[in-house]
This record gives sequence, structure tokens and C-alpha cells, in this order.
Amino acid sequence: MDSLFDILMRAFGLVAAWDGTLSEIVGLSLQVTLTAVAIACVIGLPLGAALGAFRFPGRRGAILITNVLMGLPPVVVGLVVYLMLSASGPMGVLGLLYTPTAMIIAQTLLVTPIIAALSRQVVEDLNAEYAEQFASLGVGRLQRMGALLWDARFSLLTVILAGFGRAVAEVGAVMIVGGNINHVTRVMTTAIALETSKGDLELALALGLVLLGIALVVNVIVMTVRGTAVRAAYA
Amino acid sequence: MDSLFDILMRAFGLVAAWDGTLSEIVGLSLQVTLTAVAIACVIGLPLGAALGAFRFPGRRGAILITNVLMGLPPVVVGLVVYLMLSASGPMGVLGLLYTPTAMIIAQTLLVTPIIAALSRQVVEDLNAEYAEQFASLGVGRLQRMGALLWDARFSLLTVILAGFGRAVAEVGAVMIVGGNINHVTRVMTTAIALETSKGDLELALALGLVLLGIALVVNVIVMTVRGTAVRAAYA
Amino acid sequence: QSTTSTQNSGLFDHLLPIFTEKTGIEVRVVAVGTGQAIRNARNGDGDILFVHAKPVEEAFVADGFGLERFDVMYNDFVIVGPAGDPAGLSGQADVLGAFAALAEAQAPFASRGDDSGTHKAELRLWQAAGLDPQAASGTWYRETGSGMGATLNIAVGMGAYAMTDRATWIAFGNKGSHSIVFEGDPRLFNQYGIIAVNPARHPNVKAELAQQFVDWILSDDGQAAIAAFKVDGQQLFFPNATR
Amino acid sequence: MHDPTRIVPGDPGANVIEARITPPLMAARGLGCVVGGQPLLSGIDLTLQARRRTVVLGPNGAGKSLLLRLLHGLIAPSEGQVLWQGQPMTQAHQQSQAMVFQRPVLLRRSVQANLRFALKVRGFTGRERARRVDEALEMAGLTHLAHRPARVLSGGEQQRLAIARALACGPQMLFLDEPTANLDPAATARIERLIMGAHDQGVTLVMVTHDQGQARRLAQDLIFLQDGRVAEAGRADALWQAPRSEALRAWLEGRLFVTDPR
Amino acid sequence: MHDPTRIVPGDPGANVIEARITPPLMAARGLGCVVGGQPLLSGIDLTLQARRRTVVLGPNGAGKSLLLRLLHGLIAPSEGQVLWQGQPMTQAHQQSQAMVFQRPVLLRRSVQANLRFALKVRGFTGRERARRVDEALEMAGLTHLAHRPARVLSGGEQQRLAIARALACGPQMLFLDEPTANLDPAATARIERLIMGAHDQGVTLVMVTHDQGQARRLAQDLIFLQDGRVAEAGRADALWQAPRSEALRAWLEGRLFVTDPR
Ligand SMILES: Nc1ncnc2c1ncn2[C@@H]1O[C@H](COP(=O)(O)OP(=O)(O)OP(=O)(O)O)[C@@H](O)[C@H]1O
Ligand SMILES: Nc1ncnc2c1ncn2[C@@H]1O[C@H](COP(=O)(O)OP(=O)(O)OP(=O)(O)O)[C@@H](O)[C@H]1O
Ligand SMILES: [Mg+2]
Ligand SMILES: [Mg+2]
Repeated sequence: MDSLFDILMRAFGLVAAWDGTLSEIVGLSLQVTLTAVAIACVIGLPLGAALGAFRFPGRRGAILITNVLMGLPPVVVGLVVYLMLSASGPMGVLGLLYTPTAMIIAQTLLVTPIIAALSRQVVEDLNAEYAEQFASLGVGRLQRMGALLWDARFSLLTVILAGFGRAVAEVGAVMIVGGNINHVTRVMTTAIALETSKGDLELALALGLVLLGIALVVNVIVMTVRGTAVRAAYA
Repeated sequence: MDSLFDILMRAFGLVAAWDGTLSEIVGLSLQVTLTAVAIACVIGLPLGAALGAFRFPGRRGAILITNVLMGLPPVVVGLVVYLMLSASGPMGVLGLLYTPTAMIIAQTLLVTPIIAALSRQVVEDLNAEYAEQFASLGVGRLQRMGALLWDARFSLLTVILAGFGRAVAEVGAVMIVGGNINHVTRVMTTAIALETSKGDLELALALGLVLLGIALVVNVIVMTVRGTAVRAAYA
Repeated sequence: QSTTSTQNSGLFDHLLPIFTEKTGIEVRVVAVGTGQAIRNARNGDGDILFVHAKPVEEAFVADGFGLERFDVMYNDFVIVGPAGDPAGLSGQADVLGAFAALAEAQAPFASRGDDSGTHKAELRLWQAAGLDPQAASGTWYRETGSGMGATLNIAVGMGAYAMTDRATWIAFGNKGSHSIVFEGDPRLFNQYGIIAVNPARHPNVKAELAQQFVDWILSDDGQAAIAAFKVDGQQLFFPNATR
Repeated sequence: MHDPTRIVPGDPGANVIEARITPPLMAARGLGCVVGGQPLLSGIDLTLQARRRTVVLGPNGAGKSLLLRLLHGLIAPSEGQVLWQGQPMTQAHQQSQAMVFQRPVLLRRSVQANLRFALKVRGFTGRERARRVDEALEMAGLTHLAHRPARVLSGGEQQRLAIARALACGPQMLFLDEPTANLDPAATARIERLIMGAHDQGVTLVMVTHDQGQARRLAQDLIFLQDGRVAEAGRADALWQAPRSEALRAWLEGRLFVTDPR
Repeated sequence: MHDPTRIVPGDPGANVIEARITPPLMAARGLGCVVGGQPLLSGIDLTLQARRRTVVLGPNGAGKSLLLRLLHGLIAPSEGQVLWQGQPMTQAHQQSQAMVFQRPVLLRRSVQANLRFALKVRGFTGRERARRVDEALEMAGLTHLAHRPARVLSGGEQQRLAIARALACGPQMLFLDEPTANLDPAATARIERLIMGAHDQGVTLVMVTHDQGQARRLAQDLIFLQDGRVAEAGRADALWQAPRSEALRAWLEGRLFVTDPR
């Protein structure tokens, strides 16, 4: 067996040798992950803002739940979605199992608690400063959430990137509900798992590096946009 | 196939019927995860604090890397650790492959970037407030990191819980480096994956709920300790 | 290192306590796909290889990684399908006809697609039937790229046919309304082999203990233990050691 | 001052009654505030008549800021209640009040966006809002800084922005917590003129200050707090002339009173 | 004032030279500060002699706080430099200085822990530290609040804590940015006494204030800033008597000068 370095060297050769399949898989990975993260933001950010900004009965319990759900096992999420969408399940008629939609649903379930719990903390810290001024102005609930999320947006970017990281690296759930079906639901992580199970570790590693490359590109784009936004923020 | 509800009902029966094996698996899960999170904190928190508190050349690049590594695919981490620890790998002589130690190493690699990246954000936000006062006092680098981490400790708890959530739910890496060996390296997530592949979905789901229960208990303990600490903080 | 089908069926849970009691040797099972199992064994990360893909196993020995390959037991493959068998596989005379019927009906078929022993066997059968399902990959021919259990979950989930070893199927918990729609063709014979990893290549392997296990499983005792393993009253594996 | 006004329904002498029953704009009845077992304010009874300028005085830590928070409805009192025109005060009433905090809280936005946000919350839109933003910028002398991030403003500029924001909302009642503490003399004079101007237009003012000169210039009524209690309250002229309490006398002379640690 | 002092090595008239070459404790040479293309301070030349009390005056936004930051070494100047005893100032010199910010920055800890932290950073340990903590608490009149979270203190209490923290470190040079803005008259008098006491013990003081009375009481030297430039600087007595610049004259009279927006 060769050294780690040799493997990495050869790995790139392997990836380069792949045909169009790779771009197909990369595309699907991005599509599924970005959609799931977007939906998770739409749900998780307001939820986090509400938990961070308002006192209400049951708040502590709700925070506890979001924190616990950060530890939601992907396989369990996969199974639940599988059972819901399975032909004999309650939503089987939709025929969504083994489609990218099913994968998006599963990833959304995984990522939403992460974004909710972490953004709750960020918003809560900011709210400690703003709360009295907002109360004095009589800022409404929605406005308040909006203003807190907006003013915390640069810190929240890191939260969203954490959610993205979890989603893009996730394999357990998408494997179950997507099925890793070639040309249909195969994404980067399930392809890596497949190559691993075939014992083709070089290729698996190479694909892993490609995946990290994708994450790098997404992060660079986000950082660049952020940089531009910081400069333009006070226009 | 039965409804989701029926499954859940029966699931608990199944778990209850398990013998001592379950507590063995739960114990190992906790041991591996908590150790990995502890090590990740020891590395990630100071790293995050340094990135959040100091300006230095290459800082932006380092932040980018921690953010990207939040999307480290577990399978890739598993493979790398496998290749390192494999009998023919550079550290094969240690004989760590397929031991809990290997699993701890893999999880630490996964969780450290998460804790570093998120704590960087928290510390940076606090540092924006403290920086000038610290500079005026002439607070040294280590003292500064320590004070920032200490004063942000309640916000950092959420960060650590996010790391814990990731670790406790993780299956891809521990499966590869642990091997899911019965009585040796079988943890909750690999047991769930095994039952799933056996088609024993009820049991898999039930185990998933047990796992969430573990996460709940850990979170409740953390919240309680936090509550006590808040009350005692100014003694 | 073992393949998943043996673990999923519970065979090891049956065999290992017997062996351990007898010899005091504790055996640890790492169940992965055949491809990964062989790869791991090449790295010296296992002492014994217990899989079912004869040509690859022989290559493993020929390359000097293993000592000697022995037949241990066999079971057989079956084709499972949704209730009502819409593609009409049960009426076919042999497995080639069954595969042809699948292609004819364009009935959804979940293939392992992971270079596993089962997958290789399936591909040999398509070839023998003169068909190339790869061309239809993504349509009715679904390469799941997963283990046997996962593939069966998928087949059940989307009402597809699948080829599986009988042991996995009998032990499988999530059958849904699926049942065996084709079985019995001698071409569906599935031979398991065992190989002790060559200590000359990997000095760290516990060659002596490995040899004890190999000897035991090939012995009358071991073979009897295999034969005694039953799920739901059915014998899953048929010992056929030739030593 | 606490003469309870009874309403006799159907009383024919309606005019007389109407004159008598007009309740004060705001009143505190037995207000107390306990935090962590510590009584920070207790037994506060106050009547704030509409269109009066009330100045709250007292040493550091007396509870002046806390009192303003309670009156403005930002904190729920541990005991007692705040009445608005004779009714228990609700959140809706807050909308006709505004407060300038001792330590201004500005959003992480531009100066202009801070004003825009507050006005939007108070229901101003479109051209009217733009007009008020410009007016407020000019009023605070911040027009040239309209696009600067509010958080980098100098201490005095931040305070001016906070005052401009409160005034721009056109409140009926205005709480000011040491609003000119960080202002230069010219700005202080200007803000005092603006405050008087607002008062002329009918705004009821409650203001905390440590500046005796300012208190003498602005106060019509005076409240002197000491250790969480009202030590003295009444018409300003009378109290300047003859403080009844030793506490106020000591304060006016700049003597340390209770909290002298030596 | 900017008369360059030449050193002639080996000059036999050593005594004379020594008297002449003692450099000022701190000097600014051509200091400028540009943020985002905007020049906030420019062309600042200053000499701060040891053991003098210098008061910095100027309208809001003139750059007083920024100047203190530059002198204290918290911000690197865009141009020019700060000299400490004739040498370019380094971080090590900061250790013999302390600063009280206009808006106090207190750690999320108890009052006492805030003092302890600062003293620990400055190298005080054990009994000496405990003694200084107690002394500082007493000095600021905060002994009874020692265990209260610093963040919930009243505005004035926070400011007193910040001053006590700075003094407790025993600095050689002390920057005070409107330190009594939120203090009651008695506390103000007390802090002024403390400042004078520190000065008597050899501390060099640089203080920003908007309170003319305070400036007159404390200033030996005066610096008047306007629009990021030194409009006037010199002995206080002389300037109070006869301000040379229109800017200072206007300020003394409480007239709006340049920044009047109307
Ligand atoms: N949340 C709290 N927990 C404990 N003590 C508090 C809290 N909030 C305020 N206090 C205390 O209540 C007292 C009154 O505070 P307040 O801010 O009202 O004083 P103030 O009269 O405005 O003083 P200043 O003139 O210094 O602004 C202070 O001693 C303060 O420490
Ligand atoms: N980071 C920054 N970016 C842009 N402008 C800044 C920044 N920091 C300060 N300023 C501007 O520099 C000017 C001077 O600020 P500084 O805080 O020094 O004023 P000051 O003289 O202390 O005023 P005050 O009496 O109100 O405290 C202000 O107009 C302020 O808006
Ligand atoms: Mg106050
Ligand atoms: Mg200032």
C-alpha cells in the first residue's frame, strides 16, 4: 500500500479522468444542498430570531429542543422521511421518494435546527443591547425580528455557513431517501461512500477533495459578497 | 407497511427488550463523543479566540479555511484517518484502527473546525467591544484570549452544543475507522445504520430516539449547569 | 473483514460465540462491501477475509496477499419483486428469461451498483442474457450504489425488483409487500470463501489465530454450526467446505 | 396631590366635574422595583401633569434611570402601577412617548437609517418620513454625517442623534436621561432650546440631569430621588428657594450625602 | 514650543545640557488620522510635559476622543508619530499609561472582578492586589456594590468604576475622556479631588471635558480642537484671559461656531 501522499497525487488523475458524470453529480450536490440551506434559513432564521428576541412561556423548552435537534442523527431523519414518503407511507402518493426533492426535505430537517439554535444565540446577544430601545420605539414583533436579523447579518453568515457545511457533507440521510441512484440522486457524498465501499479509496478521497473544493468556492463567494456588503452597508 | 405512529409505538418495545448491549453501546457513544468534543474544545476554542481577537497576516485565509472545513465530509475524514492508522499507513504500528481511539480522532477532526469557526464569530463580536480597553490595559495575548472566552462562555455553550450535536449524530467517519465491531466499537449511530441495512427500521428508529434522548440529557445537564453558573457568576 | 450479507443475516452472531467458547479467541467483525473488504485486507487491516466474489478472491491470493482460499458455504440469490409481480418473472423458466422479462417490461430494478459480490453476480447474469442495462441507468435500471440492505429498502420503497442473496432477504425486516418472485436457477448459486491474510505481507496480522478460525470453520464442527443457523426455521447457508 | 377624584355618573354639574376629573397625564402609585431580592426603588408616588417640564435629580445610583424605565413601561414594576390618563398604562400608550437613554442605543446602520427606522416603526412613510429625517438631521447638526455608520460617531454626536430620533417621532411625552451629558456648550444650549420648543408645542417632559444650571433653567417641577425613594417633589421655584429635605440641600451644595464612602 | 533640542555628545557643560535635553514626556509630531478617505485629524503637533494637567476642549466631533486614542497608542496614526520621552512610543510604554474612555468598557463580571482583572494584567498579585481593589472600591464609593455585575451599574457608577480602575493601576500618565459627564455634583467634586491628588503624586494628566467650570478648575495647559485641527494650545491662564482664536472665544461663550447647521 502506498503513502497518503501518493494516493492524493493519483487521486486528482482519477477525478480528471471522469467524464461528464462528475459535473452532473457536483451540480446535483449543489442544487440539493443550496436549496435545503435556503429553506432552512427561511424557517430557521425567523425561528431563531423569535427564540432570541421574545420571552414567552415555553421558550426555554423550545431552545432546549433546537439545541437537542442539532444532534439529530442523519440516518434517523432519513428513515423518518423514508417512512413518510414511502409508497405505503402517508405521503407516498406524491411519489417523492428517491428524488432530489426527498433529499432536500431530509437535509432541510437536518439543517434547520442548526440554523435556528445558532442564530438564536446570535440574535439573543444582539437583542440584549437593542431590546429596550426597541420596546421604547414600540417596534412590532415582525419588525423586531427583521431588524435583529438584519443587523446581525454578518455574524449570521457564519451560522449559515455552518448549516451549509453540515448539509454539503451529509451522507446518511440523502443516501436513504435519495438512494444514491446513478444519474438521478447521486450526489458527491453518496458517490464518495460508494467508491469507499468499492474499496476505491483513491477515487473516494479525490471526490472528497472535489467536495471540499466546492465548499471552498461557496465560502469564497459568500466572503466576497460579505466584503462588498460591508463596504456598501452604510450607503 | 404500518403507519409511522404504529412503528414508533412498537419501537420502544423493541428497545426495552434489548439486553445490556444497549447500555454498552450508549456508554461507548457518550465516551467517544464527549472525549472528541472535549478535545475539539481544547483545540478549537483557543483557535477561534485567536482568529477572532487578533489581526495578523493570513487571518482571512485561516478564517476561510475553518469555515470551509465545517463542510468536511465525514467519509473523507474517516478515509484519511483510516489511511493514517491502517496497518500499512504511517501510524499503523500504533494498532489504533478499529478502536474507540480511532473514532475519537476522526470525530475530533470533524468537530474542531466547527467549534473554531463558530467561536471565532462569537469572540470577534465580543472583541469589537473589548479590544480598545484590553489594548489600553496592555492585556497579553493569552490573557486576552482567556478573558474573551470566559466572558463569552454562555454564548460559546451553544457553539459547543452544536459541536456535540454533530459528533453524536455522526456515522460516516466512525463507521470507517471504528468498523462497527460488536462490543468493541459499536456506537449508537453505527448500530442504527446496521439495523437500517438489516431492514429493521423500527429498531433503527427506536435507537435513533434513544440517541436523541441521550442528546436531550446532555443538553439538560449543560443548561442546568449554565443556569447555576449564571446565578453564581458574580459571587 | 466480511461482507455485509453475512452480518445482516445474523450468521456471525450465531457462529462467533460458539467459536469463542471453544477456543477462547475473540473475533471482531468489520462488515463492509466486498470491494472495501478486500481493499482493507490488502492494507493488512484484517486477519481474515470472508466474502463472496470468487475471481477477485483468487486474484487476492495470487497477488500474495492471502494464503489460500477455501470454499466455506453457499447460499443462493433470489429475485424479489413487488406484489403481483407485474413483469411476470415467476413464469420464466430460467434466470436469463427472468432478466429478459425485466428489460422487456422496463420494470424498475434496483441494482447494488457497488461492485459487490452480489452486484458482480448480477452483472454476469445480464451479460449471459445478452442485455446491457447500463444503457438504461437512471430510468428503469437504478444503480443504488449501496449495500444489500439499503438496496432492498430502496426496492421496497419504490416498488422495484432486486436481486439479493436469500440469507439477507430472509433476515430482512422491511419486506413490505415484496416477496421472492424468482428462485432456484443453478446460476444463482452464491459461493462464500474464506482467506487468511498472508503474514508475510503484513507481519502485524494474527496469523496463528486466523488460521485457527479458518480451520475451525472448515471443520465438521464449524460446518455443522453453519448448517444449524436458521432464521424463521429456514436454513440460510449450506456448508460445502471441500477440505 | 393624591386627592382621589370620584366620578359621579350622571351628575348634572358636568362642567365642574370635567374640570376636576381630568386625570394627570401620568401617575405612579406605590411603584417599587426589586431586582434579585434588592429593593432598587420603593414607594414611589408621583403625578406628572400634562405639558409640564419635570426634572429628576439625585445622586448616582439613586434610581433615576430606573424610574424613567418604569414610567415609560420598559420594566414591569414589582409593585404598584403606572397610570396613563387615569388608566393602567398599556403598550399602546408607549407609542405616544419617547425616551432618550443615558447611553444611546444606536442600530448598526447609518445615521440616516437610524432615523428612518424609528420613523417607520412609528408609522411614518414616504415623503413625510423623508422630510422628518432631514429635519431631524438638521436639528441635531448631523446633516453632514447622514451616511456615516452611527456606531462610529463621537459620543456627543451619538447623543444628539438619539435626541433627534426621539423628537422626530413627535411624542406626547418625552423622557430624557441626561441628554446633554456629552454635549459641548453650544450643543447643550441648542438642545435646551429644542426641548423648550417641544414643550411649547405641548410635549410633556421628564428629564434627568446632574447639571444644576440646566435643572434651574428647565425645571418647572422637581423630583429628588435618594436611595430609591422620592426624597422631595414639588414646584421647582419653591424647592430651589427652600429645599425641605437635607438630601436636596446637600446635593445643591455639591456635598456628599449618604454614599460618601470615607 | 517646538524648539528642537540638539544633543552635543561629550559636551563638558553637562549640567546645562541635561537641563535642556530632558525631552517632554509625550509629544505628537504631525499626527494625522484618515478613516475611509476622510481626514478626521490632521497636522497635530503637541508637547505634553511631565506632571502637567492638560485639558482638551472642543465641540462635539472635533476629534478629542480620537486624539486621546492616538496619543495612548490605541490607533496607529495615518501620518506623523507619537514620541514618549523623545523615543517613538511602543506598546511597552502603554503600560505606564491608563485611559478612561468616554463610554466605559466594563467586563461582564462583577465590579470587584473588573478591578481585579485590570490589576492582574498590570502585574499586581496577591495581597497587594487585594489592597488596591479595596482602595479603588472605596475611592469610587462602590464598596457596597463590589459584588454587583458591572454591567447593571448606573451610568454614573460605571463611570466611577472606570476611573477607579484606571487610577488603581498607578499610571504615570492618565487620559480621561469626559470622566465626570454622568456624575452627580458630589461625585464630580470627589473625582476632581482624586485627580488632583494623583497629579500631586506625579501623574501627568490629559483630560477631555465639556464642563467649562471643570476646565477652569483643573487645566494648567489647554488644547482647543476644532474640525480635527489644533485651533489653539498653551498655558490655561493665558488662554482663559485672552483666547487668541475666534473658535475658542465662541466656545467659551457657548456660541455655536462652525457646525451650526442652520
Ligand atoms: N438589573 C439590575 N440588577 C441589580 N442592580 C441594578 C440593576 N439595574 C440597576 N441596578 C442598580 O440600581 C441602582 C439605580 O440605578 P439607576 O441606573 O436607576 O441609577 P441612576 O439614578 O440613574 O444613577 P446615575 O446618575 O449614575 O445614572 C444602581 O445602584 C444600580 O447598580
Ligand atoms: N471609524 C470612524 N469612521 C468614520 N468616522 C469616524 C470614525 N471614528 C470617529 N469618526 C468621526 O470622527 C469625528 C471625531 O470623533 P471623536 O470621537 O474624536 O469626537 P470628539 O471630539 O471626542 O467628540 P465628542 O465631544 O462628541 O465626544 C466624529 O465626527 C466621528 O464621527
Ligand atoms: Mg442614570
Ligand atoms: Mg469624545
